Amino acid sequence: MNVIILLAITGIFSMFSGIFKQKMLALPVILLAFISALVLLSLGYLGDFTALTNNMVLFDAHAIKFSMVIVFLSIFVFIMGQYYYSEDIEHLTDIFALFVFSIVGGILLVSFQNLTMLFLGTEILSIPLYILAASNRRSLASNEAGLKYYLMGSFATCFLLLGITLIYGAHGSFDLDIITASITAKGLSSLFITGVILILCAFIFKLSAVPFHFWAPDVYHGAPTVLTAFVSTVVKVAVFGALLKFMLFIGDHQGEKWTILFMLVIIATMIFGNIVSVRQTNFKRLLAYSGIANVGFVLIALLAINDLTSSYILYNLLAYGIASILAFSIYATIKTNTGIDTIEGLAGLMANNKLLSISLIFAMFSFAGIPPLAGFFGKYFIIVNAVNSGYIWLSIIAVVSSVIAAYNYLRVSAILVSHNSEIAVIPMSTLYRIFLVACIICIVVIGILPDHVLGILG
Amino acid sequence: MNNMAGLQDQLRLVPLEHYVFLCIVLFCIGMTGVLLRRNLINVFLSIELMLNSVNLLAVAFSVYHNDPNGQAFVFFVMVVAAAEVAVGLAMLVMIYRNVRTVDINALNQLKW
Amino acid sequence: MSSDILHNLPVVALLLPLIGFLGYLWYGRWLSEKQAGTLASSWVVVSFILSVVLFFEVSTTGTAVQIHLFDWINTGKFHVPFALQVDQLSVIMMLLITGVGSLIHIYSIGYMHGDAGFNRFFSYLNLFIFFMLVLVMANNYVLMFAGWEGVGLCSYLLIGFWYKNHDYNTAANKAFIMNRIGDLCLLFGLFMIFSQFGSFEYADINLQASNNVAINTTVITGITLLLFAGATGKSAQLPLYTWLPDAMAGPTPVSALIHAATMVTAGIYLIIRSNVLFIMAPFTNDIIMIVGLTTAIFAGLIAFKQNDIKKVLAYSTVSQLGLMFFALGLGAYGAAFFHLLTHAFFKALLFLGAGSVIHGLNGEQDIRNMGGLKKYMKSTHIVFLIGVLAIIALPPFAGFFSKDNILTAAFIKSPLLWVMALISGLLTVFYMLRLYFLVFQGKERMETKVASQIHESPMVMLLPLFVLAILSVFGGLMNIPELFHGTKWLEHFISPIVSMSDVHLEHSTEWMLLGISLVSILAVGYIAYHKYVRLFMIPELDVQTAQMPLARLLKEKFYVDELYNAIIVKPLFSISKMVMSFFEEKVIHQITNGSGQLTLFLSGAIRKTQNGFISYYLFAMALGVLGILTIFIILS
Amino acid sequence: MTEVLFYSLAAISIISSILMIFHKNAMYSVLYLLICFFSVAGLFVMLNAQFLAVVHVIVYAGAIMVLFLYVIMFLNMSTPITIRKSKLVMGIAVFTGLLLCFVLTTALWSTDFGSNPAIVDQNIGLASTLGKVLFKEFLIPFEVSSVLFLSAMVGIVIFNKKDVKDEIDIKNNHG
Amino acid sequence: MNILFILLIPFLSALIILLASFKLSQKLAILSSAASVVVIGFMLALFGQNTAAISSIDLPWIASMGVHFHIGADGMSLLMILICNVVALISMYVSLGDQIHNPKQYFALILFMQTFMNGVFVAQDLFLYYIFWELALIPAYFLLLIWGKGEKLRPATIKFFLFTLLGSLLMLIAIVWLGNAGTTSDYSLSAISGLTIDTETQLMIFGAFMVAYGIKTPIFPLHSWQADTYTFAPAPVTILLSGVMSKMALYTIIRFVIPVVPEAVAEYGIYFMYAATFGVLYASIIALTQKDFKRMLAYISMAHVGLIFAGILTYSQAGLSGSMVQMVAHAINSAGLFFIANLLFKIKNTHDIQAFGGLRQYMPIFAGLYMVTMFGSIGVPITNGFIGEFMILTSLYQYDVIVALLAGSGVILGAVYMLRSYKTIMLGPDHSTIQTDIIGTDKYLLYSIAFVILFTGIFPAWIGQLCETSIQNILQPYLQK
Repeated sequence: MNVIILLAITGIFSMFSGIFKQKMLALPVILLAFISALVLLSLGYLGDFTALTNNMVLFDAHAIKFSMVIVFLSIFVFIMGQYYYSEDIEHLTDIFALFVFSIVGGILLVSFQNLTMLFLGTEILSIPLYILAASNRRSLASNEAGLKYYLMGSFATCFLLLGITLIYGAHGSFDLDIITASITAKGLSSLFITGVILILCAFIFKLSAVPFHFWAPDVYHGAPTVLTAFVSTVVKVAVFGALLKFMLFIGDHQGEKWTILFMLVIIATMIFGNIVSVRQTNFKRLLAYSGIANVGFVLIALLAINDLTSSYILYNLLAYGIASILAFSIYATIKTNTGIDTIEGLAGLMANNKLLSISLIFAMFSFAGIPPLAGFFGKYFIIVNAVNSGYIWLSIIAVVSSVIAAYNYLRVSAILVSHNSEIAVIPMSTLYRIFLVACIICIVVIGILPDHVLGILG
Repeated sequence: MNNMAGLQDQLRLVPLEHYVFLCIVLFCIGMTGVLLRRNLINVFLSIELMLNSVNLLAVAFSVYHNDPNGQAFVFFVMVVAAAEVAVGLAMLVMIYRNVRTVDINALNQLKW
Repeated sequence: MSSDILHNLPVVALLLPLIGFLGYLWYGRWLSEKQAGTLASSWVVVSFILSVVLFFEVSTTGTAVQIHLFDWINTGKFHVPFALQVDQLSVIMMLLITGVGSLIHIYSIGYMHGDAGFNRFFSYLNLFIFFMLVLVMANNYVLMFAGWEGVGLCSYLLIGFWYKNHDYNTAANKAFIMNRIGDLCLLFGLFMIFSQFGSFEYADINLQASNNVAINTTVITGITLLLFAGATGKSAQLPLYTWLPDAMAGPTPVSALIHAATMVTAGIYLIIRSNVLFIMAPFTNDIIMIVGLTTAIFAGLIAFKQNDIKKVLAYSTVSQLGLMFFALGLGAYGAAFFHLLTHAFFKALLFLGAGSVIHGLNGEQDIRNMGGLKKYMKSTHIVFLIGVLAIIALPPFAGFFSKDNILTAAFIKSPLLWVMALISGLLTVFYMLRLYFLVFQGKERMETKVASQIHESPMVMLLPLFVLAILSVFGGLMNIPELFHGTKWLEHFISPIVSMSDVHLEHSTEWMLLGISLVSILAVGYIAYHKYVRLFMIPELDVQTAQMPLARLLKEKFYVDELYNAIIVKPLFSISKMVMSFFEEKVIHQITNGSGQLTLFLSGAIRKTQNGFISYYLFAMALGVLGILTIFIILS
Repeated sequence: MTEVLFYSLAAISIISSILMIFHKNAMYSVLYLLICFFSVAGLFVMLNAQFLAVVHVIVYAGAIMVLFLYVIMFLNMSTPITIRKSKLVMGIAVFTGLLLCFVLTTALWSTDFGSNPAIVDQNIGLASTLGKVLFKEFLIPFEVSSVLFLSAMVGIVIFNKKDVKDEIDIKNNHG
Repeated sequence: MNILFILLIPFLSALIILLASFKLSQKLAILSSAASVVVIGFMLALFGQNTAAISSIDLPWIASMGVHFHIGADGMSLLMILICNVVALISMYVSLGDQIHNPKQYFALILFMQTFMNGVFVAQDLFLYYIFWELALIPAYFLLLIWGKGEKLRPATIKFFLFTLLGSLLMLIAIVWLGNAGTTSDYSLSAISGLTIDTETQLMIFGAFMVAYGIKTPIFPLHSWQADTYTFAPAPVTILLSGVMSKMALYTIIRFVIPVVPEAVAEYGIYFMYAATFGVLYASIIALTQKDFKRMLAYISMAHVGLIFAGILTYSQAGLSGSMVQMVAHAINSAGLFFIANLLFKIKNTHDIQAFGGLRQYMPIFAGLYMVTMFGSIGVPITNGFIGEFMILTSLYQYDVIVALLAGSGVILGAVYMLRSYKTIMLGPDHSTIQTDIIGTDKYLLYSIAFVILFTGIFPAWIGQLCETSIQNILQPYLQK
């Protein structure tokens, strides 16, 4: 709880630092706040707010783990953002503030214990994102991204609300515990089921899984790259946290049909994401689609929920997150310096920009799931879970689709080293070099020591 | 005041289903509006209508459950609605500045 | 003689030629012709002497010498020793190989004089001797097969010795590949043997075969057929004989050594070696007999119309080998072996004589451009004549006895076969005399300028000729039948390996048969004499005969090569092209690349759904919700 | 009498909303929506949620609708703009709406909503009760929603605050 | 002597090379791979005296998954490692000859590849094995991409990678299943071979493995990546690919598949034997009319490994040890042949067979050594090609005659295409441009290859001895069942 307060205050501070022309302060303070939040979370100093919360939010282990990953990834995003936004941009601090608010929303989301908080958390998470997506005012792409995100987001919100209300109608409360109790008392009603379905639809939308994926590629493509990185990593963690919690909540009452729904969604998502990206020429869009595909992969973990599921999901999201933040930041660097945004344009990057290319190759191979990089284990644990739960065919489909995915990443890595053309040296600040190296180290270390990471996460 | 009470006593008779299905109808009308208008303003309006129907549903449920939480929830729905609308309209104005139209399909350069 | 020396002797005898070869690899480039020739020959001569010693050893003790060098393969039941075995059969083969071999080495010193690859030639010859010895000295089939393929390899090297000539290289390839076909059959024969007897060693197999009565005859038949098929490859029988005439591309000594005396007889050796199995397979014997006889007559007919002196000899070799197989088929192993030896003598003699002629005429090989050579090269003429008389089986030359043996065996089987065999013999008579007359008798047909340079070959070449001539004259003494109060020494000698046939004819019948055959031989001889000496008929002149279809057919060797080309070689390559262009490209690659293209296509199709219109997206979303709800209503 | 009241209000709301979504002039749509809201407020009253009804009228009719009107004026779209979809698309849209309506109805048809409660607590709709609830149970959401507003505000600022570049643009535009 | 050396030497030297100077890289590379050859030779010596001499390592890695970093070696592994390092050394020497850009990265990648392939041969834990298996692919991928030649290089490389990846991932599923089939998840070979699996599951697992290895080897229908890859790759890499990488698959069939799913192998192996041996015939027929020498060699290699593949599946003493012998032979022969292809390429700057002719005139040594290698590859007795082929064919014949016939067809056709190409390239009237024989490194390398070919042809028994116990252990469970 005090993490939320801390972060909220940090956001406000960042706004005021903008107002009082102290932009320099914003980022260090925010990073400091994040680190201290991490410390608080990891040490469990969360304060005792039970008197106030009356079971609105609950900071159990689940919430803490997800919050930790959220904050951890946010640190990377902010460092990347520092490099992405030039100092003199208007509203820099406001943008940072919005990011922070959105993170607050995320943490609320993963710690929700009451459908009201689910709703509010979703909104607090999303509304800043709508704004940030459109925050690049003069670029039509950004406007379009913002509009699409906003419209479809609020459209989805309507369904979410309807769902929540129906559940409320069924059991006369928003509190998960009470609802569970009354379910055991009264049993399931079609009101409840319909409500759950609508809420799941909203979740699927937020996760940009088929059939509610349409916004994702366009928004990812149009929005400022930092936001894209943020949406495809941090937000996903938050939403998965909430979804997992929700599934646990309805878990006892889920039968065949949930599984069938999820399987359909999973297969459709993986195949869509991977196949469509085969023809993709724009690098950023490619990453967007790969994000969609990865969501499909992670959803597999929800088919067989056990006490390890959350750590597997987190591991995958962490691995995927770092790799994709790395990839997005590299994309942004190349785009801002040379204006290249196509895959073919990357030809011959290796010639003069060794570090960039090597880190990109690491990211790509992590995506492609090449052992022993993080991405491999991210996929591996989920496959193990699925196979142990008897979803052999699903895992075979997953494997085949990930071969298709591998094609895309190999395409990129193959183009990097081609001799035909060259890209001039791209200037990079020391901070950024450190950032790249740090990302590579994370990818490798998380991969080589999966046990320790799981230990932290589970 | 007592006639008010009497009014209430009679009003109680309307069964809940009516409210539920009315809300569903309103919700669907709103959705239809979202689907069939290209004018951004109308789309916003339709979304407002959907939210409203949900509000009505929540209130109805809260009354029939004798539970104030539902009505409290409606407050938050309003809050969110207000915030969303504010953001949305601001975005609309900005976009209108750039493209001089409120057609939602005016912006479709991001595709495939 | 103490046994340890005895143990080393065969090894030394085996290794000497190999040392010669390796030595060449080492110092060959710095040796003069004389040194190289003498060295190479001396290796073989020495090992010949050792073989003689061994021969006496074996003949005195009468037991085979077994030497186990090391384990070649040894895993589980699969055990193949690298072991030598010198018994009566192999020791005589050794004598033949090293003896004739050394003669031909010496001869080659003169013949190859001045050739660019002189040293290389001798190294190959040495290597050949080595492998031939491995072939005959092996105590198990696998090692024998090693020698078997080794000699094939050497023949490949020697046929293609003048590697700048494309046709020669083609001939070499042809020889190797056709041998390989036979070898594959032989291999499968070995597999059958192994799965039947669980061993590759002659001793075990013979033991089991002779003891174990309950051996499935079909298996034995299969084994023997496969072995025989292998033999047809190596010994140039139908249908795999066509490489041998082409193999004449090699230098003449090679033809003499490999393609007349030794290598081509490996097939006969193989069958004699595994006679225990063959005796149990009557069906196979009939097959062998038929194939042998057919080959004998077939090749004889072809030889009728050949005008290349070496080709004629080559076909006569094929025909003689056919005769030997015929004998094998009859079960007259002794006779076959006997003919093998005598044939080695006189055929080597004939080839070397031909070589001397070619040498004298500076490489001329077409008999139509020869004639009347008897007054130019007297000694060559004499020895060649001896060879001819030997091969046409005129008493008392070597060929007479060996052929007589075979004919007798044939008559015992059935008179018809005797007649056929006799016919093939008469064919031999005709074409050999034709050859002889056209080359040595009559008047010269070569250009005067060539004629002016005709010279008798040097002594180093003539000496081996004389030796071989003597052998061809007296070689028959090895195995004189009772008819002439002889004791079939040879057959007795090898009787530990090959059981003697105890069937006999009355002497009167034998005399009668002899008479008939002699008379017919003389008659045919006279026809040839009349045709080529009295009338001076020269192949190029008798145009009208060349126009006769039969004659043409013979001249073109029954079009067998063309046939093989048409039904095997060409189809194979067109199939290969077809497989590559159709199956590999269109099917395999299409399936794999096709999956990729399919993905691309799908990608192109599906990404069209992402068409950028918000209203469309909203639609899609609403429909999604609708769909999911419907699914649930249907499910519940 | 109750039914009459209910059905009339329901009818008004439905009709007005239908008109709202079909009317080509945004201004009129706003006004129709306003009517719809009022009728919904009436329904609130019938449900004895007077306070909520009042808030509803104030917030929606008072604030949001005015905001809409303001924007419409600001972009002077009072004149009818004819950006409409093809008949086909409209047909599909309406069909989809009906379909969803049908599906939801069928989904909820089977449920029994139970008989109406014996006695309706008169007070739950009252400001006092709601106030208590809001500031006790719903304290955290209440506080947190401030963050929501904050970010919305920031967003509006980011979108529409004139900055240096705008000035330059304006200069360029005016010559 | 610890088996870990065999991984550490190349790996560390690769790192050193990356840091070292441009000049040193070549020397260092040669030095290190020579060192590893020496080390493995030493290990073999020790092993010969005392089979327990090679100590293994077993560290827990992913405890929650029961994955161990468990490496060890028996005779078979040592033999494979020997092949791997010798071939690596050869490919290093070959690379010395031609001018290579970015030698540092190049040699480092080759050393990494060597490391990981060694890892495959020593891994005793299925998961660890999988990691090495995948890792070995990465350096190959970049070596191909960066140093390969050919207009369709990039698609071919990606195809190669994806193809292999598909197989590996299917294999991964099987491995995961196996790893968790027991009560506790444990990937160690001993635990997995202890499992009792019902036949249907065995079939599925077997299928997954076979697809993976069929692609990697490759056998008949799964070979479409091979020809292009071998053709476009630089010669040293082709040597590694055909010499070692295909052996990785073959080795693991013996090491992992047969002990784990014996019934499936015994019951369904025949189908894959048909595929493999048909591949022998198929590849030989295609090789007959190949214009491009390197491509022809690729198909020849396919024919040979197909034979080995079938030999392994016979599941018999003779078949397995014959396959081991043949693996050694094929590694050396194909290395030699591709090296020869490289030398030829340096002469005329093309792989087109028709472009050559009459080289023998001025290059007798080259011609002679080429001939030895050629006869080795077509399996003439007393060359190394014969023994393995003979043993495999024998066991194939005892297993199934048709398979044996299909495989035997290679014996004839092999002679045909090899002799034809030799004739075209080496013999005939001389119209070669260069007048000097091969010299220096090339000559001695080719000499030593020829020597090895003849030596292992005459004294092959030690290979069988080396693997005997390992093979016994592998066959034991089946013989019991």
